[in-house]
Amino acid sequence: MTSLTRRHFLKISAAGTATVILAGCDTDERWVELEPYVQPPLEQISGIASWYATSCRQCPAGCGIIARVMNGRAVKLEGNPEHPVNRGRLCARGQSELQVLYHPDRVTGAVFQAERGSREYEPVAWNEAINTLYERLNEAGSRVAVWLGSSTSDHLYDLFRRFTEAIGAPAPVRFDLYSAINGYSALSSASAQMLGRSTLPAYDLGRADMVFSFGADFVGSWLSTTGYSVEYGRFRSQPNNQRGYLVHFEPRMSPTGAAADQWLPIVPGSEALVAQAIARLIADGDTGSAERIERAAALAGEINLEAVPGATGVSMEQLERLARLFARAERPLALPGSPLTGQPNAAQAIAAVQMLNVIVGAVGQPGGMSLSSALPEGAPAAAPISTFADVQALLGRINGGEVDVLLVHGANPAYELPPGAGFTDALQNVGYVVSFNPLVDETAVWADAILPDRTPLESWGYNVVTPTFQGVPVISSQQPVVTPLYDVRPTGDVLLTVARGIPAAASALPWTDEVAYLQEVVAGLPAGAQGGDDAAVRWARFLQHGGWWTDAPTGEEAGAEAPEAAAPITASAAEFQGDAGEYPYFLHLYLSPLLGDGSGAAVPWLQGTPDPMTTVSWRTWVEINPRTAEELGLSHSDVVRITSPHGEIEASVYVYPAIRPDTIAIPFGQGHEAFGRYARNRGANPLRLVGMDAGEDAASFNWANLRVKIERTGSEKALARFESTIEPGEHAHLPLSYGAVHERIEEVEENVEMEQE
Amino acid sequence: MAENNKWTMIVDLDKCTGCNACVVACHAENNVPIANEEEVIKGRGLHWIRIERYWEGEYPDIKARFLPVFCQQCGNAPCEPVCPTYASYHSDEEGLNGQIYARCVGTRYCGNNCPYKVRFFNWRAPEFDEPLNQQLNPDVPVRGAGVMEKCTFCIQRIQRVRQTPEGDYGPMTRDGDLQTACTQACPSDALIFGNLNDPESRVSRMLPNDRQARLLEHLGTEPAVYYLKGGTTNVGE
Amino acid sequence: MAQEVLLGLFDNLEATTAVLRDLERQNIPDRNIEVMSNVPYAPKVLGRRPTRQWPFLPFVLAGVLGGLAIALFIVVITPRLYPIIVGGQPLTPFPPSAIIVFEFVALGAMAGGFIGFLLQNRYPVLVRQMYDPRISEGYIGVAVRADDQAADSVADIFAAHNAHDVVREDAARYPVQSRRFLAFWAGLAVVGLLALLAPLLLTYNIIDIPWFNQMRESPSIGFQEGPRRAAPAESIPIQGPVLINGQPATEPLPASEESLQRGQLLYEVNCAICHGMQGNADGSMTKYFPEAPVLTTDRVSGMADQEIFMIITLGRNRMPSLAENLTVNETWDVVNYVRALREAGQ
Amino acid sequence: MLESSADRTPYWQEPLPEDDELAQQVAHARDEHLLVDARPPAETNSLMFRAMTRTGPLFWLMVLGLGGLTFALFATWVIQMFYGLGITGLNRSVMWGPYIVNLVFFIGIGHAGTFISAALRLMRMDFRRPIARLAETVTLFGLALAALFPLIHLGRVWKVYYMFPIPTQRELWPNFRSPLLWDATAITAYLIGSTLFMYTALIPDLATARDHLTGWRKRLYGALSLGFRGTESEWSRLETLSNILSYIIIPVMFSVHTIVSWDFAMAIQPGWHSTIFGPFFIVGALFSGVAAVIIVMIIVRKAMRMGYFLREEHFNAMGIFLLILSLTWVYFYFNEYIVTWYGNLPAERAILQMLTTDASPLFYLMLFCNIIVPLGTLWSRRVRTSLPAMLVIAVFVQIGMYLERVLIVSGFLSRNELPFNWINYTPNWPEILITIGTFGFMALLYILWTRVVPIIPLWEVHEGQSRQRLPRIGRAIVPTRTEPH
Repeated sequence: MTSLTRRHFLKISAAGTATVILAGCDTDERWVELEPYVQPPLEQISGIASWYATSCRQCPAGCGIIARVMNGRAVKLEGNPEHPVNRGRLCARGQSELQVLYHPDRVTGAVFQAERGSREYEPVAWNEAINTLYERLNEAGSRVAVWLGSSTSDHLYDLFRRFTEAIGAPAPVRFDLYSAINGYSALSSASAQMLGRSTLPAYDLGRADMVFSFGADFVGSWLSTTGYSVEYGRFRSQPNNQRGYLVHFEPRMSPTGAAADQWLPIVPGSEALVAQAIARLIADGDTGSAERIERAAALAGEINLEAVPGATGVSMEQLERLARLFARAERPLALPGSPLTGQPNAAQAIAAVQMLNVIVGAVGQPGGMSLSSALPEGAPAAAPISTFADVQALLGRINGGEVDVLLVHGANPAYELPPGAGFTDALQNVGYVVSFNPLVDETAVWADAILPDRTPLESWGYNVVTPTFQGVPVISSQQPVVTPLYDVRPTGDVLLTVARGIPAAASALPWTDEVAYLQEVVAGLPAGAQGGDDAAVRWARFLQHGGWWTDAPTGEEAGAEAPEAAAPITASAAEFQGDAGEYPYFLHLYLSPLLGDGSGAAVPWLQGTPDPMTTVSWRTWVEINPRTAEELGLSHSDVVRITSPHGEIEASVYVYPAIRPDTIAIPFGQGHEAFGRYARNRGANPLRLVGMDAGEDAASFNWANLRVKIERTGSEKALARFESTIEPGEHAHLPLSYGAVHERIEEVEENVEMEQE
Repeated sequence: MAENNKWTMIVDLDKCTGCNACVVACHAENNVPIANEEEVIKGRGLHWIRIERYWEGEYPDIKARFLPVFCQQCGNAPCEPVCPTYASYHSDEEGLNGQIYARCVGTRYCGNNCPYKVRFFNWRAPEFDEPLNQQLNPDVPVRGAGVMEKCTFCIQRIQRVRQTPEGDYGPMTRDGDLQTACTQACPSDALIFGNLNDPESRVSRMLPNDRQARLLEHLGTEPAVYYLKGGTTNVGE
Repeated sequence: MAQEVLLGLFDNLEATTAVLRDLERQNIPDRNIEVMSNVPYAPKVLGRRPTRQWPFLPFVLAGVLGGLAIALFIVVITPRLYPIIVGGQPLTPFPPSAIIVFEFVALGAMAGGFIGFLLQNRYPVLVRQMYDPRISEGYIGVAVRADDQAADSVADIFAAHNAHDVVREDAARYPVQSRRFLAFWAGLAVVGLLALLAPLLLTYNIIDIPWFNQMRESPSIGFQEGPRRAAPAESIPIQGPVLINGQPATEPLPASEESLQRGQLLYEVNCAICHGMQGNADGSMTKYFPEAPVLTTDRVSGMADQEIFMIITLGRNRMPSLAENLTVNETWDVVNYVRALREAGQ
Repeated sequence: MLESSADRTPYWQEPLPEDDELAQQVAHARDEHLLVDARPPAETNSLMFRAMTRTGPLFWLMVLGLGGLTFALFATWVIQMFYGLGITGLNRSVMWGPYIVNLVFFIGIGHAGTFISAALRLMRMDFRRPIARLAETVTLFGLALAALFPLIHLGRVWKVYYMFPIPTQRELWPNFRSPLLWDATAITAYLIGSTLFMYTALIPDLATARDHLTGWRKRLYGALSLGFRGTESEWSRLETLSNILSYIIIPVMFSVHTIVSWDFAMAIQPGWHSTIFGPFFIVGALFSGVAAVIIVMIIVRKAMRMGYFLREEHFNAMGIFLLILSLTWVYFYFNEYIVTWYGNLPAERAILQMLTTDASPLFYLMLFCNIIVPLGTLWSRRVRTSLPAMLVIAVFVQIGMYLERVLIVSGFLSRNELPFNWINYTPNWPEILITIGTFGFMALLYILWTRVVPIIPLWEVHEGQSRQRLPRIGRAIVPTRTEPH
């Protein structure tokens, strides 16, 4: 206590007053054991927080976060206000990265598993673990495969790529369910075809005034959710009291559908048809500028308009109205959502939607569509997401016995691949499987060794952001905000250590540790918004500001010279798997806005937070239209068996009024067999219904064109619904009238009609 | 900072996407425990801020309405006078409904009397599996079993700013410097927080607003939370 | 003259009234005669004058006033001891106060009446009384206190009216109930008061009973609790400069007017004691630390800001570290002020 | 000197008229009316004291069983304190459940006691004489057990002294603007008042017991009777005090249940916020209270062989009382219902809807118990004087009134202004155990009490008997009351 100076003491009491006031007057309520500090570490004063900028790794979007650190413990994450992606905001998943850090089931050191799948882990010293890995890699030569996730830090991808290159193995596969469902590779290859560069398209939503979203749940789970939600906020309050108009096409109402001014429940798989019909109608009509009509005429392929209403569920009047709205709007924008990318004709379907952007001249314009900004010379490139073809190739190598050592980081293929992939069986052909995941996930269960990486908040790294926003290229920096909780080694350091002993790799990976590598990368960056002349200052500012970006758009994205597209684009409705007679319902799968692809399921905050639309937490549910439920005699909590041509799952029914009667919807996220106490044995993984079929370009597997049947199992399992479970009946009332919104649609229609007259 | 603040929240329903970022931010900031599945099924879900989802209309002309509800910090709070131990009281200085956990004996009268149902009772002692407890915000006490709790407009942040000597951080009293956890997180900027007594603040500039409404205004509770109903689109003009 | 007490038991009312009439004729004072019965008989029925009673009114009134006092204390005084406005209500609103006043007044009146009853009857009776259990079987007892002579005639009267039984004893065996009952009630009141005060030992935490109070064992880790975790090595927080390899990450705070004012204040508190108010090393401690340098020299002005920052933060030679006393921004304020000292000196 | 033969004998030895027909009428009147059927006090006293001191194996078996229920009550409470209220079925909308229902219910049955005792006393209704103490006992234990429930209900009962106006180091007094503290004040006043009222009337009987019993009982009653001898001044003071207490305790009684109803009516919960709640609750309380007294009368008469004291005339009178209260209750309930229905406010509409859908079994059972059963049967004197029938009816009324409180407390709370938060409530085992345990505890206290205290006020019966005469009016013998003062 002697070390407490008066001043220090005053500070402590000042800081503590907030607590004291809340804790009230009862002395016995709160007492603390004071810990005297003779020499407090710099930046650590009791009661005063330190703030560290880093980047979020809960999804690949690369938002900037600021961690509030108290006495060396991270206690709160907030958005980085300077960061061009999330601009100070942070989604639920990002917030809960804290619980990843403090997860009670983390692997606290290197472990070996004598018998795969036994879940009996033997702690080993790191030296031994690294030595074993070294020996295995040394023996394997080029018979090595690396599997990374989309959220794996880009620097790790770079290091692994250098490593595989050096030893002559194929480049790492970077593939997980999140990137698969969001269609990263499909969208990237569409960009490559259309605009010449393989990267994610970027949409300037905030400045668009008429947005047609073809299943893009951009406020729920699409690409860069927080970034697009910020954009959505701007979209709703544009300068001069302008307010954008959003039309959402999706068989099941997602949060974006709920936010939309108009939600159109189209037949699953018919997004491309709708897009094409709109293009055709623009071409045939007389609304919009002459250029638009001209471009539409050039691009819109032949389509039998008569058949469209039947195939899509959108009436001809509605289609005509939509075409008018889109053609007439000043800055219209069309978004190709994730369901398009899970269809066999993904490339066509995406092209059909992007065609609308080309027609209205939105490419490269404010409020339009462009490519993610490329980084200038000298900067690292965004790590590419593998296509499903790459995955299949890797599976082929594994099954062919061509892989002796498999390294898995940030991905969970045992959970995230359709069962048809037979991943766990295939592992029998691999001599040595290493998982670097901090939690024991399904893949780690089948690993020989777990060399846990640090959790994101303890780690170094960077992330080249895609998609970008407003044309600003961004590299998010990642730095530890706390000292590691356990004796866990950064995978980058492990790799560098191992590589030092492997002759082929030693020269390719000369850095002493990953920080040295990162510093070198940062030193090579051109001047950004953060300034700083010498390397050390620039490095410091890179960390301090949360990354590197430019002040203004670089113009590196696809410019105004939009392709005067050559051939007309035609697309048809998606072919569905499963016979309509045997499997009467369409299956609509979607990423849970909270749990994502399942990587968020380990965390109680996300498990316990209600889903926005259903308010269900903690379990998987099956959304069924009330009419369908009535026909099938189903009600809330009835457990049903969903069977597709590829498999079956069981889950409880949620009677969901905003879904097509011929469609049922299931969220991804649950159904883990491992992954910590909060995720394990909870709900079902709808991936079991999905097969290994892939479309023409095999960018992703086909998950959005399934038919299923529903059977009642007879049992009941109540869902944890936060909403009232009481049927509101005829006396339901809204506590607040949303009058103004009611009038919106009519008003828009009136405006359009007036113009026509 | 002026005496007698009037902290106010504006919820722009036109922008709310129901994403729940505010909910998790609040859990993190205020040490709100997570109710497990059984508890939620029993109707004991616990979130200081919750997104109520209402359906309007029928398929296919159906609308989902999101309504973020949290303590409305009533000017005439029904919860206050019914508390026998002054655990819920009114702070004139900040214009807030205070809840002093240590005074609470758990009569739950305030919870009954709250028309917004934003008061939550700790049915059990909260559990944080170690080391999840290391995340807990030391500025906020963890409520024990038998105690009522509710949204405080992040009073700890207000207190911290008020009690920070100017020399340390500089006077952080400009509008926007002080944010509740939920407003800070809200990606679509649907939540706006500020001092209505500060004419320069964003909330003052946004109010009055022709879209404004207050929840259950007919009860005369004088809430400090203003909801902005949906806007109108003038595209195509 | 020895006093005697006689008790005659009669089985009917008529005999009793006759006895009473005869006793009256014998000039036995009314106050020396007591009639005991198992059911209430009004004095009129017995042909006697109503006994003088202490009236109940003063007791009830005292009870009312006592209750009122407690009620007013509760509704007027206690809210003002710790004034808290709730629900926009005044500190002493009328309707709730009326309820409390009513209840306490009613309670006071009832308690007052009951205490009046006890005191008037001089309960509890702590002395021997002339009584016979047969009275509660329906016999009417007439007890008379008289001297020897009168006692004989009383006995005769009893006999004349066919007393069922007569008990005659020396009055000394039946002392009059004096004020012993008051002592009893006073003692009881003291015990009661002590019992009421005993909880104060608990409410003032003089006796602290350990109770499973979950709020005390908070799972959170307070500002100064638990082992402090070191700051992550090499990471750079956003709120201030951190020394990496001896080099600050960012530039110091600009030497604004505000910064200099803060710096001056901090300097005078933390530095001037050795380095002097003007940086001339003439502070009051210089006799113990003669080596304290003058801060306006070229040597100091030639130092980088960062170096001064480091000296303040880490200490040098016999100068202690001030890391504990100054935050990062405050240190920069002092650095700015130290720079300004030289300019001021010139 | 007026000499009348009648006055030469004690009142219990009134000679029979010589006329046979009149003698028969007298015999008949004695059969019917307790107060003209005077017997020597020694005989009636020993009737009472024998019943008090007789404790057969059945009695001890009952004590054991009821003791088990009492143990369940307290054990559950301790478990609940330890694990928190989470073990109950309460939820975030229905924060008050059976504990508050029990509070209202037990306070409710505590109302008849004083009403019968005090109000009927002031109105000089003679049929109250043997019933008064039975009813007061119901009041006393009903209130005492009701006072237990705010404690059981508390989230942190170990901090209950925060609610008491005692100085603490917190330097904070409780908030008397809270209806809960009006409640506490009123219950305290009523409990103390009832205790004093009961004790006052008990003193002469304790003195009688002191005279007739031996051993520890003699010492106990000797101390408790404070030295009462039955002198005329003692009697007249007792009379005065009883009158004072009666006059004061009646408004206190009304205030208590009104304030209990205000716990609800002061809240802006839809369905609760009603001005009629005060009288509505009082009528409900009297209704269930009278039913409770009837149950107790029947059991005491049966178990303690009190047929001499508790006669058909008493059951008849209580039956009429119950009938009137049932009618009044119906009136109030309809009043409450139609105003809500006509008002048609969204939240209140939801409550009415709840009554006819989710809660319809309880709702219809309540209407059956509270309206159909009493109104359909009690108009008949044969039913009113039939003990089994009265027992069944009284039990039905109790069930009905309990359900009424269940619907008002946890039923109404399940609907509120924001439909997102409508949550139905189902009790879990702790509430059920505690409720059953409390009924057991009540019964235990009651049967032990009947063995300690003369449960029939002997002196009041004797007093009534000493003042009843059977004069002849025309050819009929008509019991008449004399009123000396």
